[in-house]
Amino acid sequence: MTGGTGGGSVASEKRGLYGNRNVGDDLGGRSGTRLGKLTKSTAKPSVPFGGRYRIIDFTLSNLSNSGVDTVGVITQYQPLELNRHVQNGASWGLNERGAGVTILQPYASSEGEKFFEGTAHAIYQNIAYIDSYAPEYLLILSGDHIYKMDYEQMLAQHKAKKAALTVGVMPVSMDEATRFGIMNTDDTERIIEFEEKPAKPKSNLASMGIYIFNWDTLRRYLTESYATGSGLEDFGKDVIPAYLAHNEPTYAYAFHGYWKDVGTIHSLWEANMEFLSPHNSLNIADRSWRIYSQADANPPLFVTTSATLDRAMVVDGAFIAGTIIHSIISRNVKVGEGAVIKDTMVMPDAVIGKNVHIDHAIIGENAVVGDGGEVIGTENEIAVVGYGEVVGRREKE
Amino acid sequence: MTGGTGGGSVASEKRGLYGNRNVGDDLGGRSGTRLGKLTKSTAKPSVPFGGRYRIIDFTLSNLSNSGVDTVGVITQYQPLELNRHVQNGASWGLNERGAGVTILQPYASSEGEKFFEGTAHAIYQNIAYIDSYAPEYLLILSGDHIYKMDYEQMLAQHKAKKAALTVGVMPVSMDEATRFGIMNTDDTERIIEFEEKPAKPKSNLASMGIYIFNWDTLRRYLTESYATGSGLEDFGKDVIPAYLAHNEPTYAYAFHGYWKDVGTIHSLWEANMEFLSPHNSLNIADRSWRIYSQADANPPLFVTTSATLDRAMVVDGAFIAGTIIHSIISRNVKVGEGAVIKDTMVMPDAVIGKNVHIDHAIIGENAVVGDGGEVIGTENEIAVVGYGEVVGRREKE
Amino acid sequence: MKKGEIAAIIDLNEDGALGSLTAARPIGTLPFAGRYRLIDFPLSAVARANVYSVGLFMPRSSRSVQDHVRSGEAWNLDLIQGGAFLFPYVATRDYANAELRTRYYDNYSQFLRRSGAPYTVVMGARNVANIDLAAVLAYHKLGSSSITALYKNVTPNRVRADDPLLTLSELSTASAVLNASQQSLSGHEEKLPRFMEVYLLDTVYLLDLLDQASAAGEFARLPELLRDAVLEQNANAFEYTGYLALINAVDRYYQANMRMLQERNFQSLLYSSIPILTKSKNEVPTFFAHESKVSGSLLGTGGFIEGSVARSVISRNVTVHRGAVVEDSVVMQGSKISNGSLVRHAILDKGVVIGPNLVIEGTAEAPLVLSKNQTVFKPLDQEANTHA
Amino acid sequence: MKKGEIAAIIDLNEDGALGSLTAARPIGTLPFAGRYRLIDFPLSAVARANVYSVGLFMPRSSRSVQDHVRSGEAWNLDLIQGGAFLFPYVATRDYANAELRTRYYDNYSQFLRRSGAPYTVVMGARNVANIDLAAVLAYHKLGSSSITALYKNVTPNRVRADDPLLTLSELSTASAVLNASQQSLSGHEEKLPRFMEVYLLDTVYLLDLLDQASAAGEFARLPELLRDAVLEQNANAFEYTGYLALINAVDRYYQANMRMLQERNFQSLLYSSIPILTKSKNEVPTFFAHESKVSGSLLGTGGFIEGSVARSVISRNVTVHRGAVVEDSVVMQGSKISNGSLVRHAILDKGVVIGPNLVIEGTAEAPLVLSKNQTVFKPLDQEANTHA
Repeated sequence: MTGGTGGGSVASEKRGLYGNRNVGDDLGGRSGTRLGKLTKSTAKPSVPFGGRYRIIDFTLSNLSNSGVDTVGVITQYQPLELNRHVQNGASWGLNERGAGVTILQPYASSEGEKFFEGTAHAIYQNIAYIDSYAPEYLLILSGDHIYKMDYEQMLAQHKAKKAALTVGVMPVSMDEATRFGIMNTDDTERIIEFEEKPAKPKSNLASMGIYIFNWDTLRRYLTESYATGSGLEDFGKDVIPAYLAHNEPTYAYAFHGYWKDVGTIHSLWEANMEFLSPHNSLNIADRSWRIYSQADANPPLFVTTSATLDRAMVVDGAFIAGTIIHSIISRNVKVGEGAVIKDTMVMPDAVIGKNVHIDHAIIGENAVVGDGGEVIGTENEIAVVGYGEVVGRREKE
Repeated sequence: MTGGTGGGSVASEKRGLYGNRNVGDDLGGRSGTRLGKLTKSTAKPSVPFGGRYRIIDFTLSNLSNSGVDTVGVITQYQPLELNRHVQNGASWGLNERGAGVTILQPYASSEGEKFFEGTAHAIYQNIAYIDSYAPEYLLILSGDHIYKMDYEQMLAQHKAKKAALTVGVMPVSMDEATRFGIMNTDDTERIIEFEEKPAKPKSNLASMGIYIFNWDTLRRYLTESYATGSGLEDFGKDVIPAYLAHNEPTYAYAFHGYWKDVGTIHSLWEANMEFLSPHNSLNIADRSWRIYSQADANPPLFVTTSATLDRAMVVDGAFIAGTIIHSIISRNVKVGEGAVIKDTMVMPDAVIGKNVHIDHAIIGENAVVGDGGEVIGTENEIAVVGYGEVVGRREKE
Repeated sequence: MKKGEIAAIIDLNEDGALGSLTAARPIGTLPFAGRYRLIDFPLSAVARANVYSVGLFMPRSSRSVQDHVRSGEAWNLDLIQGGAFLFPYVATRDYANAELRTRYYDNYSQFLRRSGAPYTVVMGARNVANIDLAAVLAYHKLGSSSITALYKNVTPNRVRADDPLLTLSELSTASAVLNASQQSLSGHEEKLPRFMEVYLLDTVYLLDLLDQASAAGEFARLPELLRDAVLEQNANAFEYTGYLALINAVDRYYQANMRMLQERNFQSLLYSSIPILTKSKNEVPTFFAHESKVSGSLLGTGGFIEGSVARSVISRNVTVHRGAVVEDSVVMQGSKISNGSLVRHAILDKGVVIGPNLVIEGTAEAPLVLSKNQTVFKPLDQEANTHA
Repeated sequence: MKKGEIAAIIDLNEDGALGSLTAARPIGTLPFAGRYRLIDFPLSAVARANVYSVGLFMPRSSRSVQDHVRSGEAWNLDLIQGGAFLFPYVATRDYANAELRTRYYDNYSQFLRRSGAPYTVVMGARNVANIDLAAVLAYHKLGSSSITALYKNVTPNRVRADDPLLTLSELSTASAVLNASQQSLSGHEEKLPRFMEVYLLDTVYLLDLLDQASAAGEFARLPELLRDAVLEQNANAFEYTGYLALINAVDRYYQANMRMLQERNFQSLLYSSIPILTKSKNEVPTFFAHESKVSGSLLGTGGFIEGSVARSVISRNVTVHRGAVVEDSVVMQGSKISNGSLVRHAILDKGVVIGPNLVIEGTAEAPLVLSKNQTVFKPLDQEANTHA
């Protein structure tokens, strides 16, 4: 806490935490190209997942379950759907008076107009927002990972170590380590070196893009760097190296459990297929750490007499007359008679006509696959139908 | 209505209306300079008014009272305080499921990053938002006027006249007419000519910056103009002339009642002084057309034994030990013993020390006037203390 | 139609002989179609008509109503313009007391005056329908009476002795509400105007009725007052043509659920222009295992289905274990059916647990009812349950 | 302290002899300090302690509580993690019935189990205080007992015969709760530990108490159960040192309001680390006319003051006409005092209208009480009102 300057509204230490979503490649106006058509008209965190969720639900639920009550969601790429989904945070219990969720988009000031040029720059641009809560600690997160994590435990370590920065890390295999930002630590978990995608990794601790900062220190680094024209734009590329160079106490916090970056079509598909396993390691049905999502009231699932469901996850609002094999069917999806859907994730409100054949695919929201249509991918090349895209013959009106 | 494409959620014709705030000189990143220091760190619509309100409360309350339930607030200049004030619209009863208030800020898309370059351009940039409700009519408003108006009556005229565009107008004196955009109409209220600040006005019907458009038509004008590189940026400067040039049925709707543009320090002060009159023509206490504001729970007004209140408007949370003459005191303002405040508007959370003398002034939010300090203006030159500004001696801690 | 033009009174003190199903809950919170409570239907009609103020007159067992309605957010009843006002239950014996009798009427009057609405709809929850109140209001405004009563024409085989019917005149007005047994029917009617226990009234007229009742010496509940008003005033009679089910007996409740399995009824009730809104729960998707068999059924979320389900209505969080068979049944939330068991023509209330290798079977006419949280690990004494 | 670590039970069935002031409302919704209802104080303590689940056990006249609490939004009780659960009033006579008796305890138990909170605070509303439950919980965790009772040391002249006191031992534990009249006091005590009728308990312990009570043959309400528990268990005794007022008599209610006019008390109760939250109303600012005189008073919004107000607590929407004088009084919302009238040492309930040129005067010890919506246009029969 900031020595009481937070005043009467700071109830517990947790109130000083802030979740800020930093969408690496959504910032700077790039379109999250690795998810291709799926992020043409929406930001990555609002991409549907697991039949009933959007990707950001996992982060927002983690924040709520960890007791964080003040959350800023930084975004600038196609925010409409994300804003609508998040609304005032009530779906995740993040609607406390004097706290809650705030969407932070680019804005103009008397100094002019500026889009966010990177994750750290976005924080710099929102200093006034953060200062208004006078937090002692700032938690920085990505909104595009699927995992369950108690940030309170990470904060406890941060405090115990008297760290200026704690970085959440995941032990990965040494093979995979070449694809991540790798933290090399000493015996006390202190980070002594950071290597981005090292050819020969010295450690297997991959950064999860989860940071806890002492706000005073980070604030000083940001304002000083921008005042001198050498602005720290990105946390991984700029801020961590600067902290290490200045010998700020920077520690790693190791997370053990299911964690998945769903930044590509293939990883998104794979994560959905893993989710489909009735005993998935994410343990989605665990009621002590619920994953919340926006509330909506759809009719129950209707299964006709012609349907077959075999290792299928289906939610309310769906209407199934076809055959679903090892697939996820989201809300309000219609599947016609004779259709066969296999190893596929179908997003909300899609319409799958009669006798359609879909295999190894992701079907976008509001997509239409007309009667007799085919969408066939392979494990290595997942087929994708974009949002609202119409393929195959149209159904008769 | 759009012939049913709005689907199940379109209950009444009013649901097709949209209030969009277009802050003329806030757009394009300019800082609303005519309100000087008062809008350095906040957008004009969130400037406090009348002790208990912010300027945008009048527009939002009008929308709610008129039965409009879907409101987009377009902003790009210092939106933090405005966002916090508006939140999910619940304070104005604008929080219906599937409708409600959405803050529309600049965003990036796969086409790149763009700030709003004018009022009409802001609508163009938010076509996807508007289309998602499939409205038949779009109501465009400013958020910086003080008035009470039933937009439903204006819509009734718009429909009766089968207009493509209806412009709200105020009869003003011929002297004043030279300062406004003037609509010259024929016998049927049809606008035949539009003159911006004419030296020799032919009519006294001043545009209030309130428009009802048929959305289909406006959408076509906007998309075609931007497709051909001649984008219509501003409603007054570009869209109305284009409508008149193409002979679109454009009508004036005359409003009678209190209406005040509070775009300058002097007009803001003047409107507050008018509001102070116990029988102000705005009729603020009329319970059939309430002006709502954000709910907050402050202690009651505390008046000490040393206080004098003479033609004063004071609200809860204030603590008055001094003398208030013909002034408005907002929530949580402290006024010390021996202080004399006259013909002044004091904004929320300001602290006025002992033996301070204030005359003809506006004191910004969180401003501090130290013991014995003086802030003296005149009717022609209103003194202003900015947000959080500290003048005079500081109080002892 | 303006927003807030109608106020709504939903009276949850309704009669019905549903045995253990309504032992600890009113009819209004009976689960329906695997997803809803009966009260969702009037509340959705009211939300669709932009009603700001809803007075809920609570039954004796009111906790389930409060849990379900909460702030009324799901039906837009959390707006500052109005809200859901819950009026506590008043026991019948209390009406002997003149002061409490006055308070009964006063509760209604105060609520109506505060709403500021020129029209009032009075509904219950046991008539499941999808009512467009805007259409009813338009009809009411054209009619000459201050009170409009809603009915649906049904075939005589769907009318029971104590079902209320309207007595219709030539001029599409109703001169009385009488139970079928009180009417002199020829037996050759092709259709009968079954009263839906829904009224739309001018609010000032309703306030007059309440004032008169308050001044009268003896007590009459609101439904009785309104029936008398039809008799005295002749009501405008509005014919409703959508899906309707009257839930006042176990077999009717069962049949109404089964009718939802027909796509036509499902679409008519749940995909009309009036979306049926209900409180949402954060449940995980329902999982259908390898070798599960599901056919012609409705299912809620959070389920885990390894066995067979046919022609059944299954609420959320239901587990059907491997080898278990559920047919022609209604299974409420949280129930579990263990491996090898057969459930047929049965209604399983919330949280019922059926052990392995058992047969739970009723008939289509007299479905077997297992009461809330009942645990069955040996063959049932069926007699006891069919009469529950 | 974790969020949701405490569940709260606020029992609104409290006794007090406040005459007409509590004829149609429970003590919990009495207006206080021109801005609040008494229930705001426990609800604010609870909001500050991140309590998710609050059970409100309703009094007979519950409408004013429902109107005030609504969804509980003002106190963060509209979050999905919990909420405000309203439990209907059960009349004392019903406890003769074993089933209803069981339901009484079961209501508490079910609420507590669903909350999932390891600790429970039990409070009423008639003790006005500003309690930091986080400090109480920390103290409770250090103590050896499963139950902690809160008290404040007060001077003996502020204790009345039926005020509850704790019997304290040397070890800062309480061995009993007894009314002052039941204690053998020497008369020379400098201070007495007045019990605040607030308990913090381990939830499992409270559930045990409820189970035992449910099994017992005779009925005891929750407050009695807890008093007995202190006797049996010895409670940890937590000393509260902030502002405290016990509102159980008209003169105490009056004095508690008057004490709010002292800046020290005002700051202590309303500007401490626990903000007092209440439902907000959209009122216009209060207007003070030319030649109005206001001194040493509290005022709500929406008022219109032309006359004189001194040493008084004035709620919202009050009109004091030209030449009218209000002194040493409590005036509730919507009241009007006409020109030339004097109101002194009086309590005007909501909506009281005083005609012109009248004198309405009580004494500091026995303030005159005018009941809700009372209209006075001729000199009062004062006898009738002072004993109201």
